[in-house]
Amino acid sequence: MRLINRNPDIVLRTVLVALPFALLLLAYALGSEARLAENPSDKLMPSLSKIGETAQRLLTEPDRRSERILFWHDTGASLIRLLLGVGISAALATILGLLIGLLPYVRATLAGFVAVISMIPPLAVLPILFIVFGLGELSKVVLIVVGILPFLIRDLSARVLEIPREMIVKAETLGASTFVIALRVALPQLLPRLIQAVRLSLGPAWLFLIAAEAIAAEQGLGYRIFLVRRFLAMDVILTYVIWITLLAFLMDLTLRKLSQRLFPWTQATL
Amino acid sequence: MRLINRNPDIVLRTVLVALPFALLLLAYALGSEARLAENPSDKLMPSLSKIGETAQRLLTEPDRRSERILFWHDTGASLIRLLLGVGISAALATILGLLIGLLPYVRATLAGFVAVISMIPPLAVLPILFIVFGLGELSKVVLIVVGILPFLIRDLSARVLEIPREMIVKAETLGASTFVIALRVALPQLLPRLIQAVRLSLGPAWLFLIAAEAIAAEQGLGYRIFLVRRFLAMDVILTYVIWITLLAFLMDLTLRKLSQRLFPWTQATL
Amino acid sequence: QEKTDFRIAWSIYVGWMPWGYLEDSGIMDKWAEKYDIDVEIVQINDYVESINQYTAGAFDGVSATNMDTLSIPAGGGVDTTALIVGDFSNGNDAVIVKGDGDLASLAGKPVSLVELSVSHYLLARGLDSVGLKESDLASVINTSDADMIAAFATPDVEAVVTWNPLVSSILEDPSATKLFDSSDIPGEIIDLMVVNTEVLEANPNFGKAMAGAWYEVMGLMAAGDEEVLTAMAEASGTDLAGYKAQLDSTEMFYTPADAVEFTQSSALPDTMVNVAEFLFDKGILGEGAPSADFVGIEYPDGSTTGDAGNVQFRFDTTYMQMAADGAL
Amino acid sequence: MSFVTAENIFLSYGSRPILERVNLTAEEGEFVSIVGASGCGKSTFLRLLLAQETPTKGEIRVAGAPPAREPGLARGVVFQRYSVFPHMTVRENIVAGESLRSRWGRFFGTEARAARARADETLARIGLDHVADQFPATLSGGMQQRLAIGQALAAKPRILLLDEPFGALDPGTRLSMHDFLQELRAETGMTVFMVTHDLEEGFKLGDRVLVFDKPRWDPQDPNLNGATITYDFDARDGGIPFQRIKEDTHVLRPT
Amino acid sequence: MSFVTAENIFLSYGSRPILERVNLTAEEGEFVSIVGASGCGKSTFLRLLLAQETPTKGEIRVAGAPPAREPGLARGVVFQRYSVFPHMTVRENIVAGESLRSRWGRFFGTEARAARARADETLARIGLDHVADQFPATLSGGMQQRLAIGQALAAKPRILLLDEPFGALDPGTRLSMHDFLQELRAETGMTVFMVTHDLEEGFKLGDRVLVFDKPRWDPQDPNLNGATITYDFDARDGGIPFQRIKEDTHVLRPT
Ligand SMILES: Nc1ncnc2c1ncn2[C@@H]1O[C@H](COP(=O)(O)OP(=O)(O)OP(=O)(O)O)[C@@H](O)[C@H]1O
Ligand SMILES: Nc1ncnc2c1ncn2[C@@H]1O[C@H](COP(=O)(O)OP(=O)(O)OP(=O)(O)O)[C@@H](O)[C@H]1O
Ligand SMILES: [Mg+2]
Ligand SMILES: [Mg+2]
Repeated sequence: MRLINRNPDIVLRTVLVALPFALLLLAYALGSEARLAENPSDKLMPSLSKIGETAQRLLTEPDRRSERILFWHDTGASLIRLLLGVGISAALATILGLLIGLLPYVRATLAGFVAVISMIPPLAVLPILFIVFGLGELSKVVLIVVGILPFLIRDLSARVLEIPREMIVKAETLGASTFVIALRVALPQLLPRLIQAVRLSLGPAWLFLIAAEAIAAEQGLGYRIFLVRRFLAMDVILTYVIWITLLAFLMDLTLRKLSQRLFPWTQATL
Repeated sequence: MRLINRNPDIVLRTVLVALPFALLLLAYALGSEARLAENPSDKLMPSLSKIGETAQRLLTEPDRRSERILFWHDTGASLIRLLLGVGISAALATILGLLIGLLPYVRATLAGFVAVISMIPPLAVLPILFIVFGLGELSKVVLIVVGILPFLIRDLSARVLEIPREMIVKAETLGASTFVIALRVALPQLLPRLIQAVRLSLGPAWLFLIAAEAIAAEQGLGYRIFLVRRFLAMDVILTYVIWITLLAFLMDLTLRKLSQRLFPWTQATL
Repeated sequence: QEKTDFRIAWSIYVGWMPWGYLEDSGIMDKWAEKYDIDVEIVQINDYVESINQYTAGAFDGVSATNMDTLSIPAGGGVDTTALIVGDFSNGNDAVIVKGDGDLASLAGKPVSLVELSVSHYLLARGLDSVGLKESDLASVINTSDADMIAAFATPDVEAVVTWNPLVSSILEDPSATKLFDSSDIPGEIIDLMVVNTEVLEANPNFGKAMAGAWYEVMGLMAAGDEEVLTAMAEASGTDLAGYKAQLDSTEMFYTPADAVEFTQSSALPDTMVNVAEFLFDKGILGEGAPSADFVGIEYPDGSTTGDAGNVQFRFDTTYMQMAADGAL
Repeated sequence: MSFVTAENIFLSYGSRPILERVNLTAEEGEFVSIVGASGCGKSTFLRLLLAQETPTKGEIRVAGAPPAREPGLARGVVFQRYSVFPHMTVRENIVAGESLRSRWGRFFGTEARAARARADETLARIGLDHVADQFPATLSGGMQQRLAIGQALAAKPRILLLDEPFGALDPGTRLSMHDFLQELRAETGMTVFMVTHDLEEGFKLGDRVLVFDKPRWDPQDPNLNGATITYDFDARDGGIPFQRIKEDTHVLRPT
Repeated sequence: MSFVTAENIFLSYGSRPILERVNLTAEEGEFVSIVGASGCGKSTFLRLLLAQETPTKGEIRVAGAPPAREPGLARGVVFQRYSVFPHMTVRENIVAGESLRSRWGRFFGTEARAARARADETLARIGLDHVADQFPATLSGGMQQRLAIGQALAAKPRILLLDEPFGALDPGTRLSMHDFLQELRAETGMTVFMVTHDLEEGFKLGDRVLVFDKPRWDPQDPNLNGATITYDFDARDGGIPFQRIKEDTHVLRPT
């Protein structure tokens, strides 16, 4: 039988799903052990149990100076920035996507501009962003917006353009104005795609958040990672990285489920 | 007539396309003038003529120490890294995308793993990458690969899964083995999508390249930007930023044209 | 174990520019050849990353300050020796505010700096001197050195602590006032070339070649060789005048004898104890550290501070002495 | 003066002529079937009637009014696909037929309740009352097209344009849609233009059958000439011309 | 012993039965049409014949061989859509019929030239020689289906399975495809199973017409029972049963 037609049964499937994770853990454990055997106070690859201890400590013990549990404070600060940045981008992209996709005038004006702007590497223009938006919370949110908005606009306006012309014409024959077409025909069909696009841009959004927090911040997950890099506390860094990965994964999952729940008229995509 | 049905004529269209660029330039020129009026030695927003002079100097005058024109050397170094990183990612993603999309065993093993891995923010594990891959050219290429490979794999494997089952069955009835199906049926249909996906990941690829060059490099566009960022030499930074934007835009355009040329059997997408 | 190929890392800073010149000019190769070894000098843009790489074993030596050597490699169990004591900061690091004021006026203000760096230490010492504590500040904002100048230009930032060449750039702004700098705590922020103790013990030739090459360039600099100084200035992104200005606030040990004398002075142990306490207070020595004395530091005369059973940081004048004696 | 008049219509895409010298008049209440070879411009002609496109030359007037410049309430349309809104339930789709013309595109309060009640009546009449709360994606093709027609009629257009409305349906469903359409027509007396691939269907439903074809045919370059109305049959004579067309035109010859 | 035998086939998706107790024997060279209401399991049965799926119970054997476990060279197939490779030219598509079974999926050197020559012959026979270098996307629906059949035949399968191969074509093209298929059949004498929506087509082309329907019908939950073969007509008697089916089964009643 061809490999293409061979399906693992449910038990084997479970094993296979776990396999790469297990291998990764094993590889890490071995590497860590080898390094620790050479230098017991090596900080680069702490043992798994050490990471576990550190994680427990970070999650439960308050900081000596501030008497707060920094882990949760960092998480809170980062999540607020991330959600603000992504939320603002999504809202702007929806409006601009609709305008660009529906109105030939706006399309002529902005489509090319957005295409060029989307090529500017945001990290390179950071100083300008700082000057314009200051170093506070605003600039971190703005960096996320600058980072993901062009992609979102391009994706969403392409989707609006993909709405079958027939459907728009149908709405016109029912007397819909441009505004009603945007609001009642295009927007509802854009929303599932918006969630898709937001899912795709969550990765970059985290990236820009971490970059912004690395540059100027008092708290946040990215801040902590770059701060403890100064004394190579890999146990802390790895705890934070695993936590960020988990958060990102959960957000992705939530958005997927949300899309299935909110838009029963569309099929879920992978 | 509804706004939705109103199309600008060719002259107006040209004006509209240029409008946002002109406005941006104007806004910059005004801002720069205002700042320079206040402090003539302000470095943050150099005048357009100053940027022009700097650009000319950078593009033509050789460095005194090395007697090379650094601009072109930086460009060369960065482009090689970028192309290597993107090329390796594309090749790996094609192979893995085919395997995951076609073979249920590989799909069970890797699909979930890649989904989780793709959530790890590469900037956070930057120190680990540098330790494992050293600080040479390799690590810069690896950072690009780590940054864009998961997205490419997920996108391409989803595309392979989208190939109509009928077509695979048809190939089977013509006696094709799994290998031949991958090589002659799935791969050619994947390639146009590969170009699409590479276009989408060029932005992140530049980002990771600049981030990597900022930390350890002796030449490269990102290196230069971060070197002069300490002195806030915005005239140099802006020249480099415009150049990077132009390069990215040209690459995007080339890939789009290439796709149209190479795959006449598929329609070009936006 | 003996070997012939060595790699050291350095990053751009006034007192370390000679390392780049050593590589470019071929002086390092000349001395390495003399001792039948090969030394590669690699520039790393990110200072912290260069120390991390050294700590992880990618390099045999790295340019670092006394404080960072104690916290990263020594704290991480990599036995490290200060092979060359190059200079100490004598004004290169500074606390700067917008507008007028003095150290006491920092109370209630946010301060931007690279957290846990020598800037942080300088600030702590400065606040100490006027009886303030860090908790009296509104906040300490970790700000990347690459963006410090841009940060100072934004309205939210009221005070920064940073180092040269950023200090001179920021002071060009007429509204900037320097409140405190490293010349107020001379000899406490020391720039070193540190190397792996095991490697050095197994390969004395490595130490000899490094010291020989370094002091050859020191000689050129002391003599005011404009060509050498210009090369260094341009490599650091400034011009001759700018570089000279930075050198003015740096106490370079041009002669090995000066360096040996400084290293052997009784002030050094006091400084290191101060630094260790600062690091412990900030939690940098790691949660494995029960006290500020967790890591032992050995001085040229064999005395130690900290835990004598866990010596990970050694000041060793052997090779500088050889240079002073002309024995290389 | 006729209800619909098309005078000497020309239409080209770029330099390629699609329609040439099309003249047509139709009375109010007529059912006009349009047949013709694939790609000859039937849908294009319908788009012109709809005012979705403007002819390169010539004018189309309805009830003597100046030519419309874009689709509007006067003309309803049902395409082969994409004729209902996938994100609205069946009932909402019918309500949309009335509500999209309002300022916000939806009704509120009592108006909404009244519209829903009217929609439920319509649904009962088109046999979709049992699926009123489902989304179109869960409906069969025939049900979707019934819904599309119901929605178009809810807007009470004076002209209804159908572009192969039953092309995607299986023969059984198609037959019952014929019955449905004939009932509706008898009820409302609307003017209908229907493009179809199926000659039989065209003759069965239409009062007239127009045949689009290229009057001149260049074997070297078949794209050189546009199409026009080559035959205009009275379809109320029992379908006799059906035979003649088969013999006379290219229509049924496969390409 | 018959050429194709299906013995007491059951198939369920999850707990939902689709096919029940299907028994069938067919002789080599027979042309079997399969009709039935939409969704009753005709395509599913074809997938079983193709060995793309395995029955929950029962066995399908061809020429007495053990049941196949996956699609292979013995059975060719043409679907309604996606039956040609969009990335190969028309000629390459025909060559693929022979070459995909080879190690690299393509021929080299003289073998390639010979295969191309054979493909050109095939193309001439199916009337596609003038578009040999075009891509399928530029072909009309009828041409694509001709190509799909030509490609399937190039692999010389013993059984040809057709799933509504002409469903998407207009009536004219459909008629000429009937002629084409009948010619080919006379030439090759293959065993053919064809699923169709069009009873007339089934009776015109088939030697036998199988009707799939649910033998028991639960009005509360129509999904409770699976379908099976309820009628098996000899279609060579001039189409007389056509009338009877119309009266007796659900087949033509629109849902
Ligand atoms: N927007 C367009 N730009 C250029 N050519 C077009 C456009 N729309 C249609 N055409 C061409 O105009 C011709 C007529 O198209 P039209 O859709 O009206 O044909 P039709 O008679 O409806 O065919 P069918 O029976 O296949 O629906 C076709 O050859 C088509 O290729
Ligand atoms: N992979 C599957 N999983 C679950 N149910 C399926 C699957 N494939 C088909 N079905 C269901 O099985 C039933 C039979 O489907 P099948 O495609 O065989 O019908 P059909 O007779 O070919 O219909 P049509 O005439 O519309 O093509 C349908 O109700 C369908 O919903
Ligand atoms: Mg049409
Ligand atoms: Mg089917």
